Amino acid sequence: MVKEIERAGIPVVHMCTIVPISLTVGANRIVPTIAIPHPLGNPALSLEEERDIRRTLLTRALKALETEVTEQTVFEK
Amino acid sequence: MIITNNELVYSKYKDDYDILFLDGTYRDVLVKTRDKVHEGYELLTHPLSSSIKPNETPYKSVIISDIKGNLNYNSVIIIENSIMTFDKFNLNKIKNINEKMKEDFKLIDLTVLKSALNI
Amino acid sequence: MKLELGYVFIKDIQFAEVSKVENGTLYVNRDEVKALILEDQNFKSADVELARPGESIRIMPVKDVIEPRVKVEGPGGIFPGTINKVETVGSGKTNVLKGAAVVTTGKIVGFQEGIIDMTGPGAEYTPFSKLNNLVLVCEPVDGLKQHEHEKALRFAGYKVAVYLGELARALTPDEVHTYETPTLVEGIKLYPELPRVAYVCMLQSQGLMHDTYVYGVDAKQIVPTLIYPTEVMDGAIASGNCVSACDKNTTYHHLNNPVIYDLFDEHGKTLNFVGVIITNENVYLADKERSSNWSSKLAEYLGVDGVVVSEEGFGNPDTDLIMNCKKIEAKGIKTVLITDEYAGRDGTSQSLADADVKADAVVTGGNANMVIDLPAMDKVIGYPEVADIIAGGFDGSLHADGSITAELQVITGATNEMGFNKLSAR
Amino acid sequence: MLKVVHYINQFFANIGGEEMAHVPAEVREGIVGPGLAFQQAFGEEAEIVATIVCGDSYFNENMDEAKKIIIEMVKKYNPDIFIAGPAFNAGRYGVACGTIAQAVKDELNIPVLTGMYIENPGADMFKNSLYIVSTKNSAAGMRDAVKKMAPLALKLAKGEKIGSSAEEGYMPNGTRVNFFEKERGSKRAVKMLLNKLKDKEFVTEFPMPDFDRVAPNPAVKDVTKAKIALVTSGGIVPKGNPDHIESSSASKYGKYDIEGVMDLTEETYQTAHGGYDPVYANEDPDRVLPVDVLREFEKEGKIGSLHRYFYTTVGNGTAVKNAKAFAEKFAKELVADGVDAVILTST
Repeated sequence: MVKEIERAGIPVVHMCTIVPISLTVGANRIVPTIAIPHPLGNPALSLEEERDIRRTLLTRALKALETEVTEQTVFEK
Repeated sequence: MIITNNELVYSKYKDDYDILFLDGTYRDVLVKTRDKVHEGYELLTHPLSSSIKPNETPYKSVIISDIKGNLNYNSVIIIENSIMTFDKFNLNKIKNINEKMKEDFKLIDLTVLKSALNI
Repeated sequence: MKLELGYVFIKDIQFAEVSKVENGTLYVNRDEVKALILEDQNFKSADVELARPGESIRIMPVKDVIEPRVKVEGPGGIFPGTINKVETVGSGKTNVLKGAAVVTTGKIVGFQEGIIDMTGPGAEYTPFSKLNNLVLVCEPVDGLKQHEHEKALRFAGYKVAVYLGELARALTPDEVHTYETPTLVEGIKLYPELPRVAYVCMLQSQGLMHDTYVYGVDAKQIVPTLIYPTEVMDGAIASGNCVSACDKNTTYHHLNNPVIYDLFDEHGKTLNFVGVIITNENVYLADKERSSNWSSKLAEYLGVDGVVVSEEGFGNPDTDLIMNCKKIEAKGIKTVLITDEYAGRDGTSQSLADADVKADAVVTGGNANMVIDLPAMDKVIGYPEVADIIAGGFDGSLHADGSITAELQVITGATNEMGFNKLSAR
Repeated sequence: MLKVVHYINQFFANIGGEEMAHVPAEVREGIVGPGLAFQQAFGEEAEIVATIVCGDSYFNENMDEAKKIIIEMVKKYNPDIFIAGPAFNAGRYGVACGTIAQAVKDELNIPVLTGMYIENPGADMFKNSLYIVSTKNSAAGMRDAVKKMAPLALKLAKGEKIGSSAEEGYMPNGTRVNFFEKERGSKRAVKMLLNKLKDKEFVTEFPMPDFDRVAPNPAVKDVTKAKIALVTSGGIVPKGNPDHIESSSASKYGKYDIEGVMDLTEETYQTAHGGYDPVYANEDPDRVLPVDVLREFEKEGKIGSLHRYFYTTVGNGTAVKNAKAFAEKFAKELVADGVDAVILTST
């Protein structure tokens, strides 16, 4: 799916938990997430803390979209 | 930890191992295993152990780690591919089996599991 | 190690007063064979039947198929470690009743695949429809445990095959083929220019009815090891695998392992066939890791340029196959894999339970989910009552007239993963 | 006798090259150009009753209109088979052949066949839904192409069983078909290995799932001005799953309006995905599809805007079969809607 979006000419960031799968399916900008059943959250935390995590990850995703890449790149920070 | 829907496995190992017994189908065992793997448990036996097709036997036992760690990539791939493979099969066949066969399938599942536990 | 394989061609099989081979006909004393089976007190009765190519006969459920062979010269006997003593086989002379086989049937557990049709559309998919078969139907004593039943049946097959093989001991073979594997060092000196090739043979090894024996050792307890190809021709590997009829390797397949014979065909011409690495397919994922580490290590140590890897069975062995492929390729050794497929009835599902970009050279034995119609036969040898269970993949699969609509996977040897057949898929 | 309608471009109709690519569709009775070779191959079994000639530029620039006109032309003759091309490596001709063949198949329910070179863009677009015979890369391969296409066309016209791609010569289309090879598998394996060892060409009998790559697009210049769309393979749908998205290997995707939606809640959204424990996603769907935070970003000016629709599918990453087809479709919509960047979340 990520490839088809990229192919259509739109930059795309893939936020997913299992980076190797993302590499396999051909994502170019990758942001690793928390866990499979809750990639952008963590039920062990309070709602505020969860939202903070989500903000951090999405800020990272925006940064990835603003970064020129020439090959598959994982944005850990 | 053993995840199983096979009473024979449960009764044999309930005192020696941590067992999650499910009163459900082969697929229920795979799905529970998947959820555990997603939580960070590691898969120790292959979920499609034995070449008996998922539409032949109603029983399945899988061993996962006792300890939860970081998400194990290989475990995720294997369990998700196993569920996908399971879903390719037509399950009508299972309806035809009788009590004797159920006992046989329980035994086969037990011996396949045993081949892993003995090591 | 050098073995001369002498083929005595069998064109017919008949019951007779005296067991013997004459003018291409295998004569069998039925009572002697029955008595041989009943030496084992686990059986209360036994029946022996014939099934020839073209006859309207269905055999089911098939457990194993065994080719009769006899060691004429050289150490040891056929099936070392099981029937004969644990001596290293694979050298000297061995005679083969080519065109004949022993087929064991049995209802060890209540779910049983394994059909051989001697004529009709089903016959095209199993190599055993072309053989003159002696079929054993053995009744266990009441209350016999599944483990013992399986073992007794397996040994009955070996014993009868050895008994028939013995008939060829004094015969002059119609054809002789010589197979020789030099030591690694000699081979390199002999063929310095040729690419070195090994064969990685994966053996099913997962518990009752899923086991393979190497010199009598249960293959799940081995670590991958080396074996001369000619040892395999003398029965060093024997099958105790009774599940997944279409893609399990019967003992007949091991004795006639087509990868070994086809690599020998090219040996000294286009490649240097250095030997066979046997590995297993265990349940434990750590075992899978260890075994694939080990098989790749052995391939590296042998200094080979390429390997052929053959799989056995369905589902989890796909994981072993891909592990072997990835790890061997990672050593800079080129691989070709032989597998079969479960692509669904319509052929559109993903065929394997695992995949990797490194697996770029794959030979397939076909889609085992393909649906086939098997017309009724005049005679059923074995246990006709299991037809319902065998065929019961979907409603209306067993018809009132005895014909069956089922998936190809019920046919013994149909999608063999050693590449025994011409069946393929695209 | 079976009736055939043949589609060719201006070049093969001898009208002219690129300078004549603008000519609109016309129909001519009987055989034109390469039709002759087909007619010879058909012998008495089939007859080309009409040939439709259309300029490549005309077709590609007026696709909807061209399709409509040509369908009407084909309909009139009620043929047993519609053949387009072969197009070899001519890209716009290949796309035209695939597009019109698909349209004839879908709208008139007539068997269709086309042919082109494997790298023709039309091949990738249509090989999974049409029989496309693999041809050489130039018109010099016409004889070879006709040799493969004519017998397959006859089989299709007669409604006979079509064998495997290896036997019939069409491009592998993802559907596995059994057939008997000339040599046994082990022999084929040894030969394949010898070729691989010599770095010669070999063809795997079972291609692994698609591992191809697409080059990354340039970065978003200024994300604070960008229109960002959310896409997820985590199966988030409005509560009750109104479109009945299936829990696995879904055959459709959902497109939902989130105009004015500030936060996804347990009461309003859920997951339809069967590939993971749904408890956490159902409790707070923002954990999979982070609408809440993106709305904050929108307000704070960190992004230009959040696109009005989000797209959702189920998929566990490795099962890409359906996903590819509908992603192609909605990617086009995203482009049309002026979306600057996509955040795709997966579970």
